[in-house]
Amino acid sequence: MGTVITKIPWGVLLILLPLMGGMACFLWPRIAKILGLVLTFVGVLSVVGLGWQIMSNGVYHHAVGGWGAPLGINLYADGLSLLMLAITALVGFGISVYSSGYFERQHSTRFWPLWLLVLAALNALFLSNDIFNLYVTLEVMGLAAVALAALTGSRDALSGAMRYLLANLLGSLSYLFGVALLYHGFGSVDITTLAVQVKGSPTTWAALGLIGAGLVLKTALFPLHFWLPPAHASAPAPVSALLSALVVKASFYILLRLWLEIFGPLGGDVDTLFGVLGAVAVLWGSLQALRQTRLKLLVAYSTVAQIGYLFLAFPLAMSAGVMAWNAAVYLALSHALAKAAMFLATGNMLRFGGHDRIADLDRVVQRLPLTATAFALAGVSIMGLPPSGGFIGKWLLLEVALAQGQWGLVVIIVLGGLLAAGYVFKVLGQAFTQAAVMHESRAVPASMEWAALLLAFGAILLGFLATPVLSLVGIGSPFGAHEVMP
Amino acid sequence: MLQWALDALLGLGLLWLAWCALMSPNLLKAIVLFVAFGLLMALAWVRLDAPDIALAEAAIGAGLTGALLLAALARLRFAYADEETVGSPAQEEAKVRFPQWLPAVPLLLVVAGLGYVVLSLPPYATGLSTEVTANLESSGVSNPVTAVLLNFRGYDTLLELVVLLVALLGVWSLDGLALGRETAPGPVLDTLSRFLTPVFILVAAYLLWVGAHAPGGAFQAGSVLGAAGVLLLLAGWRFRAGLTELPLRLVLVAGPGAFVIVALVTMLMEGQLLEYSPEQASILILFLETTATFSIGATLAALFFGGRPQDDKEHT
Amino acid sequence: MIPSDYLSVALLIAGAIFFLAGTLGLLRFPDVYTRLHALTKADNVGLGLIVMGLVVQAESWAAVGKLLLIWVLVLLAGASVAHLVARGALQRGIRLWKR
Amino acid sequence: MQTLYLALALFLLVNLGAGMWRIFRGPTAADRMLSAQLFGTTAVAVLLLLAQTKENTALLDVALVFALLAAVTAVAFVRRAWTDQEVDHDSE
Amino acid sequence: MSTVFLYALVGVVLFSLGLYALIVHAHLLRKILAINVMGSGVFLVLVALAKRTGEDTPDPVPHAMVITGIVVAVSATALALTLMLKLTAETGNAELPEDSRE
Repeated sequence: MGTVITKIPWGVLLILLPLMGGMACFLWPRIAKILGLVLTFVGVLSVVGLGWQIMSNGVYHHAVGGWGAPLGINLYADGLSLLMLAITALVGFGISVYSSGYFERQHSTRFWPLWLLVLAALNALFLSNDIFNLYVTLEVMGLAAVALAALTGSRDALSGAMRYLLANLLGSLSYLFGVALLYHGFGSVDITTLAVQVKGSPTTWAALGLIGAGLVLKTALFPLHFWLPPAHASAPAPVSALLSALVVKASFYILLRLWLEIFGPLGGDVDTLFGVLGAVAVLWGSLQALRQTRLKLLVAYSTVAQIGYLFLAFPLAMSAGVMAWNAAVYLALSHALAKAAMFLATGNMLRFGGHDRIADLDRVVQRLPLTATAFALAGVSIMGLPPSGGFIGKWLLLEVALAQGQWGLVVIIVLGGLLAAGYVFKVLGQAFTQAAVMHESRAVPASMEWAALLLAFGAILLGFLATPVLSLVGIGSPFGAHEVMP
Repeated sequence: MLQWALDALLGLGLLWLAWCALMSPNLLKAIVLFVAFGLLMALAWVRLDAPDIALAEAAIGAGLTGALLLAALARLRFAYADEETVGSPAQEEAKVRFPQWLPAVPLLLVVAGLGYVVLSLPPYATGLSTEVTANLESSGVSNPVTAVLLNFRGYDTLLELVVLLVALLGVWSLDGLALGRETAPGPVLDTLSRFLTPVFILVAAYLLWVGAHAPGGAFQAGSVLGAAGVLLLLAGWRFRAGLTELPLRLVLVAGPGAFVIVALVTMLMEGQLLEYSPEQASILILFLETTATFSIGATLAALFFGGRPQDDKEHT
Repeated sequence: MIPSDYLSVALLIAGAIFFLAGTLGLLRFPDVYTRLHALTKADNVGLGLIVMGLVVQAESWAAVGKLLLIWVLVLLAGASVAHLVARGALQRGIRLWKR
Repeated sequence: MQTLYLALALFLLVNLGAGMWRIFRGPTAADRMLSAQLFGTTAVAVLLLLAQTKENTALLDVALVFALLAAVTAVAFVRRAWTDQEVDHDSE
Repeated sequence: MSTVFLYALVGVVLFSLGLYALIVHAHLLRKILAINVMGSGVFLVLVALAKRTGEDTPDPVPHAMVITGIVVAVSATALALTLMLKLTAETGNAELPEDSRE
C-alpha cells in the first residue's frame, strides 16, 4: 500500500489533472461543476500523496523530458513548495465548494475552465525549478486571473481587470528581462544551476532589480499596490478570494525562492529596502482599510497591509535566517486561509443584503451567524490574536525583531495588529446593529456559508499546528543554504 | 562595413518607428507605424540569424497583431459612436497626464544602467548551444529550435498552448463584441480570398513539415493558418451554425489536449513527463506539431473574431 | 564574374531603380489615385526584376519556384489591395486630382 | 556579389525611410496604408537579398510568409479600420 | 561595436521607450502598443546576445524562448484589446477612469 502511494507521480498529477479538467470543462460545460469539485478534491488527495512521498523519500525531483537541467526543465518540491501546494489545494477546495453555489448558469460555464487552469498554473509554479518556465506559468495564471476578475462585466470589474492586466504584463516583461540577463550572464535558467553559477556582478544586480521589480509589482507591495484594491474588490467573491489568498502569494513565492537560492547569499542592501517598503505597506494598507466604507475594498486594502508583513522578514533574515523565513511562510499560509474566508464571508453578506456598504450591514450576526463567525475568526487571524495562524506568524516575527533589537519593526508589527483590530471591529460592530433602512434579503446556500467558515477554522487551527508545520517546511532545508554562508 | 551600416540603419529605423508609433497623435497612424515596426523587426531577426523567429514575427508580429489592432480600432470608433460622444480624432489624441519629462529622467538612468550591463557581458558565451548540439541526434528533429521547443523544453510549449487557450477563454467570457456583418465584400476580395486560402493552407503545411529540419514549425504554420482564417472572416465567411459548438471547441483544445495526453502516456512508458524514446521522438513531435498547428490557427482566428461564434448566430 | 552574374547585376540594379521610382511617385504625386498607380506599378516591376536577378543565381528549382511564387503573391495582393483602396477611396468620396 | 546584395539591401532600406514620410504626411488614411504596402513589398525585396547574402534558402520562406501576410493586413485595413470620416485631422 | 551589442542596446532602448509610453499615455490602445514594443525590446536582447557563440549557429534556446514569448504576447494583446473594447462600451472612453479611491 505504502509503496504504491509513493510510486504515483503526485507532483505531475497536480499539474496535469486540473489542466485536463480545465479543457474538459471547456468542452463539456454541463459537467463543469461536478468535474471541478471532484478535481479540486483529488487535488487535496494528491498533495497528501506528495507529502507522504516527500516525508518518506525526501525532496521531490522530476526531470521533464528526461533531459535534466540545464538542458531540460526540472520539477522540484521541498517543504516550502509542499506547504504552498497544500494551502493552494485547501483554499482551492473551499473556493470550489463555495463557487458551486455562487455562480449562475451563464457565469458558471465561464468560471470553471478558467479556475481549473489557474489552479494548474499555481501548482506548476510551485513545482517549477526553472526561471523561464516560471515566466510561462506566471502568464497562464495572470491572464486567467484577469479574465476571472472581469467575469461580471460591470464597469468597475472591467476597469479593475484592465489595470490588473497592464500591471501583470508589465511585471512579466520586467521579470523576463531579468531572466534574459541571468541566462546570458550565467548560461542557465535552472535555479539550482544558477545558484552555483551566479556571482555578484552588474548583470546579477540588474537582473535582481528587474526580477524584483516585476515580482514586487505582481505581489502588490507598496508603492506598486495601486492595481490590487480595484481588481480584488470588483471581482466575484470566489475570484477575490483566489486572487488575494493564492495568486498574490505565487509571485511572492517566486521572489522568496529566487532570493533564497540566488540573490540572498550575495549580500546587498535590497533586503533593507524590502523591509522599509513592507513597513510602509503595513501602515498605509491598514489606514486605507480603516477609511473604507465598502466592505470589499476594506478587505482588499487589508491584503495590501498583510503583504507588507511578508516583506518584513527580509531584513530580519540577515542574521536569523530560518526563524524569520518561518515567520513569513506562516504568515503567508494563515493569510491565505483567513483572507479567503474573509472574502467568501463578504460575498455572503453582499449576496444577502445586495450591497457591501459597511454602515448598512443589517444585523448580519443574527441573520447569517455562520458567515459572521467566519468573518470574526478570519479577523482574529488577521489581527494576530491567539490562538491563530496569524498569531504564530506575527509572534515569530516579533521574537526575531526583539532579539535583534529592531525596535522600529517591533512597533510596526504591533501597530499593524492594532489597526487590523480597528478595521475588523469596524465591520463586526456594524454587523450587530440594525440598519436604518430595511433591505430585502436573499437566501445564501449552506455550502457558501460553510466554505467560508471552514476556511476560517483552518486559519485558527493553524495556530495549534506550529510544530508539525514548521518541521514540514524544513524538509530539503529551503532556508538552510542561507545559514551555511558566512 | 556595409554589414555594419545595414545593421545600424535597421537599429535606428526600429527606434525611430517605435518612437513615432508610440508618440503619434493619430491612432491609425500609430498602428500603421507599429505594423511597419513589426516588418523591420522581422528583418532584424534575419540579421541575427534567427529565421524561425523571423517567420513567427512575419506571421504574428507584423500580420495578425496588425489585423487585431486595426479591427479593434474600428470597433473602438464604433463604440464611441454608440455612446454619442463624437468620435473625433481629438479624443484619440495622445493625452499626457503629467509633465512628459518627469518619467523620462529615471528612464534615462534605466537605459544607461541596462546598457552598461549589456555591454559588460562577455563577448563570447556558448549558453546551452553545446548541450543542444550534443543531444540533437536523439531529439528526433534536426532543427535545433524545434528540438528545444518540442523536446528539450516541450513542457514550456505545452503551457504556452494553454496561454493561448486561456486568452480565448478570457475573450469569450467577456462577451467580446463579435465581428459584425458588413457590406458585401465585392468580387475582388471574394476572388482573392478564394485564391489565397489554398495557398495559405499549402504554405502552412509546408512550414509544418519543414520545421523538423529547417526553420518553421507549429507556431509559424499555425499563425499562417490563423491568417487564412482572418482573411476568410474579413471576406465575410462565417462559422457554419452546426460547427460552432463542440466541433470548434475540440479543434481549439486539440493542441494542448494532445500534448497532455502524450505527456501522460510517455510518463507511463518511459518514466518521465514528455520523455520520448529516441525511435518514436520524430513521429511524436510531428503529431504534436500537427495538432498544435490546427489549434493555434483556430485560436488565432477566433481571437480575431472576438466573440463567441454562436452569438453571431443568435443575432441574425 | 561569369556572364550570368552580369545579367543578374543588371536586373538587380534595374529593380532597385524601379523601387526608387515608386517611392518618388509616392512622395511627389498629387492624390491617392496617382500615388496608387505609381506605387503598385513600380514596386511590382521592381520586385519582379529583383526576383529575376536572383532566379539567375538560384541553385535549385525549389528556390526558383519559391521566388516566382513570392512574386506572384505580391502581384496578386498588390493588385487586389490597389483595387480595394481605390474603390474604397471613390466610395468615400475622395476627389480625383484635377490640374 | 556579396557587396552588391548588401549595398542594394541598404539602398532599399534608405528608400523605405523616404517612403515613411507618406505615412506621416497622409493626408488620407488610404495613403498611410499604401505606404505600409510599399513597406511590405520592399521588405520582401530586402529579405530576398539578405537570403542571398546568408545563402540560406529558409529565408525565402520568410519572404513568402511576408508576401502572404501583407495582403491580410491591407484587407483588414480596407474592411475594418477605414472609417467614413475621411481626412485625418492631423495636428502636423 | 559588434552587431550583437548594437541590437542588444536597441533592445534596451526599445524596452525603455515602451515603458515611457506606458506611463505617459492614458489611452488604452497606446498602452497596449507600448507593452508590445517593450516585449520586442526584451526579445531583441534575448536573441542578440544568443549570437555570442563565436560560431555560425547561434544558441537556439533563447530563440525558442522568444517564439514562446511572441505567442504569449499576441494572446495577451488579444485579451487586452477585448477588455479595452468592453470598457469603452461601458464608459464611452478608452481610458482607465482616474482612481478616486486613493
